[in-house]
Amino acid sequence: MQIDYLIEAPVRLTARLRVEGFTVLLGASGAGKTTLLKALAGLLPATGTPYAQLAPQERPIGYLPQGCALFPHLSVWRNVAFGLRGRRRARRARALELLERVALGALADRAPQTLSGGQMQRVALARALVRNPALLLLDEPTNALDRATRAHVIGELRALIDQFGIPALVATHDTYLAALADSVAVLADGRVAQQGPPDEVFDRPATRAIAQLIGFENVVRADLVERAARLPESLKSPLDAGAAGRELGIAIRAHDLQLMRNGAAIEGAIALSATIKETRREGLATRIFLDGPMALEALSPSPCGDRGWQIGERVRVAVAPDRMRLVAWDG
Amino acid sequence: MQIDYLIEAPVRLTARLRVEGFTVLLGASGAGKTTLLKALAGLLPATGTPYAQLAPQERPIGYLPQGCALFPHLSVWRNVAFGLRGRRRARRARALELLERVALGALADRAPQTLSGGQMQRVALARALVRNPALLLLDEPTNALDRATRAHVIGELRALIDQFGIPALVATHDTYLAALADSVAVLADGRVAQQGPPDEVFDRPATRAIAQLIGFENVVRADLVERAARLPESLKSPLDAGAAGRELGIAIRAHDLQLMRNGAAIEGAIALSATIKETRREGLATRIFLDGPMALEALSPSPCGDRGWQIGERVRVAVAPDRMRLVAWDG
Amino acid sequence: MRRGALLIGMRRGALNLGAIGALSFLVLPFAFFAWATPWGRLHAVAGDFDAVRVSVVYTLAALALIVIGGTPLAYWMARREFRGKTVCEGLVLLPLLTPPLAMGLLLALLYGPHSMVGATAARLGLELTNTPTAFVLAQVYAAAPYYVIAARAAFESVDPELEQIALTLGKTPWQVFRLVTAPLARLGLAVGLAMAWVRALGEFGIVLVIAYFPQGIPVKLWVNLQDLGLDAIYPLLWIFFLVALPLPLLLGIVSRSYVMRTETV
Amino acid sequence: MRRGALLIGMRRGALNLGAIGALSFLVLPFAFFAWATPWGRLHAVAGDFDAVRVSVVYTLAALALIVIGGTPLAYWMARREFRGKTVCEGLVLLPLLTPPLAMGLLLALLYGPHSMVGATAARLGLELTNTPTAFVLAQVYAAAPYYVIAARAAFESVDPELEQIALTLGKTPWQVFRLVTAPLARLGLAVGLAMAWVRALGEFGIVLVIAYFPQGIPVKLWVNLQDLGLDAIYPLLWIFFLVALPLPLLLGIVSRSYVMRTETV
Amino acid sequence: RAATPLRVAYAGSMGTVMDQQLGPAFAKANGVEFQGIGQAAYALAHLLESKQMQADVFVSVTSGPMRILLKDGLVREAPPVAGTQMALAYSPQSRFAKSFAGKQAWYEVLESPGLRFGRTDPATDPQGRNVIFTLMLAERYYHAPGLAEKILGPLRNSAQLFAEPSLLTRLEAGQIDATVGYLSAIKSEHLPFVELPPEINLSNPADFDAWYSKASFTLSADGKTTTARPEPLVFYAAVLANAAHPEMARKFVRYLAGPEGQRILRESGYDPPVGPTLR
Ligand SMILES: Nc1ncnc2c1ncn2[C@@H]1O[C@H](COP(=O)(O)OP(=O)(O)OP(=O)(O)O)[C@@H](O)[C@H]1O
Ligand SMILES: Nc1ncnc2c1ncn2[C@@H]1O[C@H](COP(=O)(O)OP(=O)(O)OP(=O)(O)O)[C@@H](O)[C@H]1O
Ligand SMILES: [Mg+2]
Ligand SMILES: [Mg+2]
Repeated sequence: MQIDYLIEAPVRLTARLRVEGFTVLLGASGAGKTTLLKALAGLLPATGTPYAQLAPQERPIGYLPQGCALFPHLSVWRNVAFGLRGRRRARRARALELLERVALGALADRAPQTLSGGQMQRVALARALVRNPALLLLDEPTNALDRATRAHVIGELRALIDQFGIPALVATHDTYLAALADSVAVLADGRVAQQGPPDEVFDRPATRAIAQLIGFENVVRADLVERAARLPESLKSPLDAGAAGRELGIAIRAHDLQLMRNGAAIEGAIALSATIKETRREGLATRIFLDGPMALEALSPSPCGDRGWQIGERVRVAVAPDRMRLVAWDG
Repeated sequence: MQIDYLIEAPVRLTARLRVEGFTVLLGASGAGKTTLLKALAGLLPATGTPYAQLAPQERPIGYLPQGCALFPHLSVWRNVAFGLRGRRRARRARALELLERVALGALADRAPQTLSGGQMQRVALARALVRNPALLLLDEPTNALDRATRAHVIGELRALIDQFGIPALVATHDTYLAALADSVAVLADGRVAQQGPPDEVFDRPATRAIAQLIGFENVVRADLVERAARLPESLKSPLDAGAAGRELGIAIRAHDLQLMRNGAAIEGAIALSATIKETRREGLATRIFLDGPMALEALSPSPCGDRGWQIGERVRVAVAPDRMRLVAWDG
Repeated sequence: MRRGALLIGMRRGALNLGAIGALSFLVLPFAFFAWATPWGRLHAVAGDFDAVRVSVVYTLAALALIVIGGTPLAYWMARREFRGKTVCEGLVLLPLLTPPLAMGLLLALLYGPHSMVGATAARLGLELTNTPTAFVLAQVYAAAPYYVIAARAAFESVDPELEQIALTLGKTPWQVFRLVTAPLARLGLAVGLAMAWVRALGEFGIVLVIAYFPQGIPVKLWVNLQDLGLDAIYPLLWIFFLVALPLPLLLGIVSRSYVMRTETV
Repeated sequence: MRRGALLIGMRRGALNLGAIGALSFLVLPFAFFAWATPWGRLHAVAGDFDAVRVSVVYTLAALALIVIGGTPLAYWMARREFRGKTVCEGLVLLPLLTPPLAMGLLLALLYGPHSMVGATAARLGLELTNTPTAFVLAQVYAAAPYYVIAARAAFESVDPELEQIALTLGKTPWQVFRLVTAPLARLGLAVGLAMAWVRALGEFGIVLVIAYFPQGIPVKLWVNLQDLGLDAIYPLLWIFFLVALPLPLLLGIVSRSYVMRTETV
Repeated sequence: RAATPLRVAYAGSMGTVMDQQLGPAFAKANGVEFQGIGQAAYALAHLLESKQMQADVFVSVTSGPMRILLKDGLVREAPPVAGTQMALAYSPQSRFAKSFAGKQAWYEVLESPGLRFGRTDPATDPQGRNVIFTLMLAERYYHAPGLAEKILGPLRNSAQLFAEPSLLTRLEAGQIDATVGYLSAIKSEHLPFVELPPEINLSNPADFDAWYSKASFTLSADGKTTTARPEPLVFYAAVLANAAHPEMARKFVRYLAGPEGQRILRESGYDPPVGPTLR
């Protein structure tokens, strides 16, 4: 399904994207993900295709709002069955079926106020699914769920999507969810800045904003790197092209930066010198903040103790050329 | 700080844990994390130490509720400054300082209803921090934040916690957050089932519930594995001990399961036969669901195409003995 | 139980005391009245039951009109933003504000037999003086503003997001109103209805002027007092309480029991 | 603008029409009154301004008492769950329900010169008949239930979680009430206050019985009408509107403007 | 000077003369504050009787309300202080105004189709009863059988009965064409009126036994039927036994009956008092 929307308020957005199967909408906090989903649901004024001329109740969509927004005066199953017509018995049966799929069959008769955050979210998901819509709009459907529950819920969701062929547009910050997607669209600077399969987007972010969003801790201006280190030819020529037009940056994930004691020689990699500013334990790994020609962040896979990095120590930082990504610096 | 609480309703909880530095409270959806934090804040009746005899307004805590619960009639900065006394100018200055730390300085005069989900969460965090409390209680402080914002906010949070030595108890599902913690406490079956540094908890879950929670996709009854495969001695003796008392399970992460074409021989690992039931693309990897003596889930690091696993194909599943974890089966 | 700050954070004595004090003060005259009533020789006066019938039947009719006309007005005032809204609010308050006697005179001027409206209505066979229609008219003016104001506040406190979600679930605006807005506003609506009911039933000044007949309870009380003295109002007043209180109490109970039995704490 | 289902999901014609129709109906008598007023020869009658002073001063006093006593009662009824709560609700409705004339008689029974309370008060130098105190008393009984009922509904719609969060930020229950509960309930409180104000100002029946003096506007209207006929009530009624309307309008404006100017859409 | 004002409860129709003339004049002369409470006479009597209202002086129209207090011992004697008569008042805006002012007999005008006649409730208001007596007497006096029935309809004809404030307003606004009432009140309202002959205007005490008493009708209240008979249109004033200022009260009653009071009453359209003091 091709989506082409223009939204004026509260933020100006030009959203042009394809929703195919399970499509994830990534974007920084405040980028406008919720705004776009609401506009698609008909709850904010917007122009475009599809549906823009339809009243919200005529749009064949299922919408899960960010705050869940369960009906406080209806029990859990009635919340789910709200969108259904017909006899109570049939509606309840259908609601219970969906509740089972989100592992909440036992809570069908509870009041929504008595649910935990994650339970509410699952009820809201079941409610959005109940009418077999032609497009699912899910705003952060799993952010209140623990890993095991999330895996279960996503499995059920995928099964539903595949079974009925319903495309879903899912706004999320959850990179786990993004990795599962058929397609990832990134919202930045008021437009869909990149869309593609997750491996492509995660591997080749188009802009600095996208790179930061998907977890490239280091994005530095290309000219800074150029001055500080030898660059391989594969990077040089696009950089020169960039010099003619817009500015470029180089994005590197923290765990792709290798740290070495000063003086050690490295082959086939770009290297520069830096000082260790701070180290921070991170589960089984250690995050190391570096100062030098540019601020950098490295992630050493072993706990700190193993290598004994000292704060203030001068080190060589190296990165394999194929771990560097060229991105547009602005928008 | 040692916490020792007994809660009767809405769920019965016996919570005995230490809060030191940045302590993460993990627990499945509905386990009672919110309940425990509310009780500590004095908003639910409970007995225990510390603070249980104090009225909520006398407790030196900072509480960030799961739903943010910003005051809708106050602007962003007034929400943050709510807990302060004194002159307007001083209160505003302090609020702005905290808002800067969560990267929201520019929105100080906005109404909370006009914020995005992640922006609200950051305001609520700033509000909880404003009084320099003796204990921070944060209920899912980052689940609405994208990676970059989350990293920034957590960095600031850690800095504050370290700077003022305020211990924080943080309920979350976010394993990234858990990995950063000084200590992880796991709430399961109405009690704190395990507490320790994150690497320990993540590496050696004590029970099946914990193992599932922290991402061991496969937890199987030990006797099932015993029947189906040769077990190394290191596992055999605890298993025999378990046979005398309570039941045990074996937990294995999906990516620690190795799949081989049937007939290939493996050395030094436990192996059994299984059939491929389903495969699912997951970003750069492929998740493979297996049927056999037990249902298993494997994660193959390369995309599906590379190895061409077929649904219905019989394969050998192997796992290195040191990737298996022995866990209590119930509670 | 949804407990607020005052009940969690403070010893409850002070609040309880204040509340019970205020309640007692309001109830005192009725307690005294119950005590002073000569229960032994209590008997209804001829025509009392007619008055009860008149009051109940026509007040119910007035209530129906009030709900039909007042509900859209209240919703509109709750959700529409436009210049001059404050003026609208003032206008709705006007009939509340006007002392009943003056209100009655205004209505008599407007709907009386020789006025434009009254004459037109009379030509259509609808007498607007001393008729059931006039009685209902008086009650509508007496009670409608209470309902509108309460309903408007109730609608205003319903989260529009919930209405919007209901739309996305394929319900028409009217269904949304019936299934979401009205149930969520039910407490305020019940309050408004209860107020409208008691105001309409108890209305004396307006009715005295434009509908001396048919005689409902308040006018009958007045007639009994003049005719027979104070003793004759005891029985009618008790009958009045018996007849009038069940509806508001029922409204209160229903609107609250409809709330899902929530948090068990 | 917070737009609800009816405004997003349907062509607005029907709702607008219904609302404006209902509004016009309520306002019609006043429009007619404005038209019929002989503006040229309008002049106040002797004593009219005294009546205005009496009404305004004593009604403000009554309002203060109502707020002081009614607020804790309303909060208590909103937040406490206990058996017999329904009975309490009924009790608060009683003074509303009782026709003003009967209410006046009940008060006369309780506070009159020959009753226990009245006699005791008189011995303490507090006459409870035809004195300012009696006037205020009558108004409190007339208006307090409106305030209590509206305030109770308003408090009930404040999310207790927000009060609880305020507690965890170190505020005392009283501060929480002042800084969170009251501002969030302000719309309902303003409605309650406005209703109480207009009810108290317009009260005629009760005042007629227990406080014919000092003469406020409603009694003066009655006296003017009896003594001088219709013409004498035009000026006083206009003065009355001028005096009475600003407070509720102001309350409405303030309570709404206090709402943060929110969503720009 | 008294701490509390002198409180006079009087029949509502005396409002103008009491509040604007007699009251202020007496207050000035005697250095007291004057509070007049004008309401329906029977309502006042019942409120005074049951101690729900407290006053120093009670002024009633006709003897009925006063008798309630006499019976109860609250009043010992009540001298007559003024009299009045029944008269027909019509609305200057009425389309029948010309007919009333012209040569046509007033009762014929009243019979015109479409004329709206208004009166107060005979069940509660003495004035309402007197309207009926007047028309019954007119029927005999003009030898026009069925006149009363034709004009009045049923005794409690809901098309004609109004509460007093409503009746006056409507008359002024032209919604009611005519009514029959006390001449004194009609004059103070500055309404055009038609005087009625003494045979039917209930003003002549000499006519009572022989002529006026021919009119009577029955009313039922609280299951008992009572027969209503005409009474002279006389205002009686009395000091109440529980008066707060008995001395001043007696002074006020004497003032009403005295030359100054009588002059003011006469100028306001009242007739001189007739008949004996009630005891
Ligand atoms: N009513 C409003 N008035 C003004 N600004 C608004 C309003 N609603 C939203 N915004 C702003 O519009 C931007 C987009 O908001 P939106 O809720 O769409 O973000 P989002 O991408 O969903 O963020 P998050 O991930 O934090 O939920 C935000 O910066 C927000 O502050
Ligand atoms: N008022 C209530 N009445 C009945 N049950 C309740 C009530 N409040 C919470 N519960 C139940 O208590 C359990 C614990 O709830 P709690 O909110 O503490 O869970 P949680 O660990 O915070 O979950 P989540 O991660 O989903 O937020 C849940 O199963 C919930 O359904
Ligand atoms: Mg959002
Ligand atoms: Mg929770």
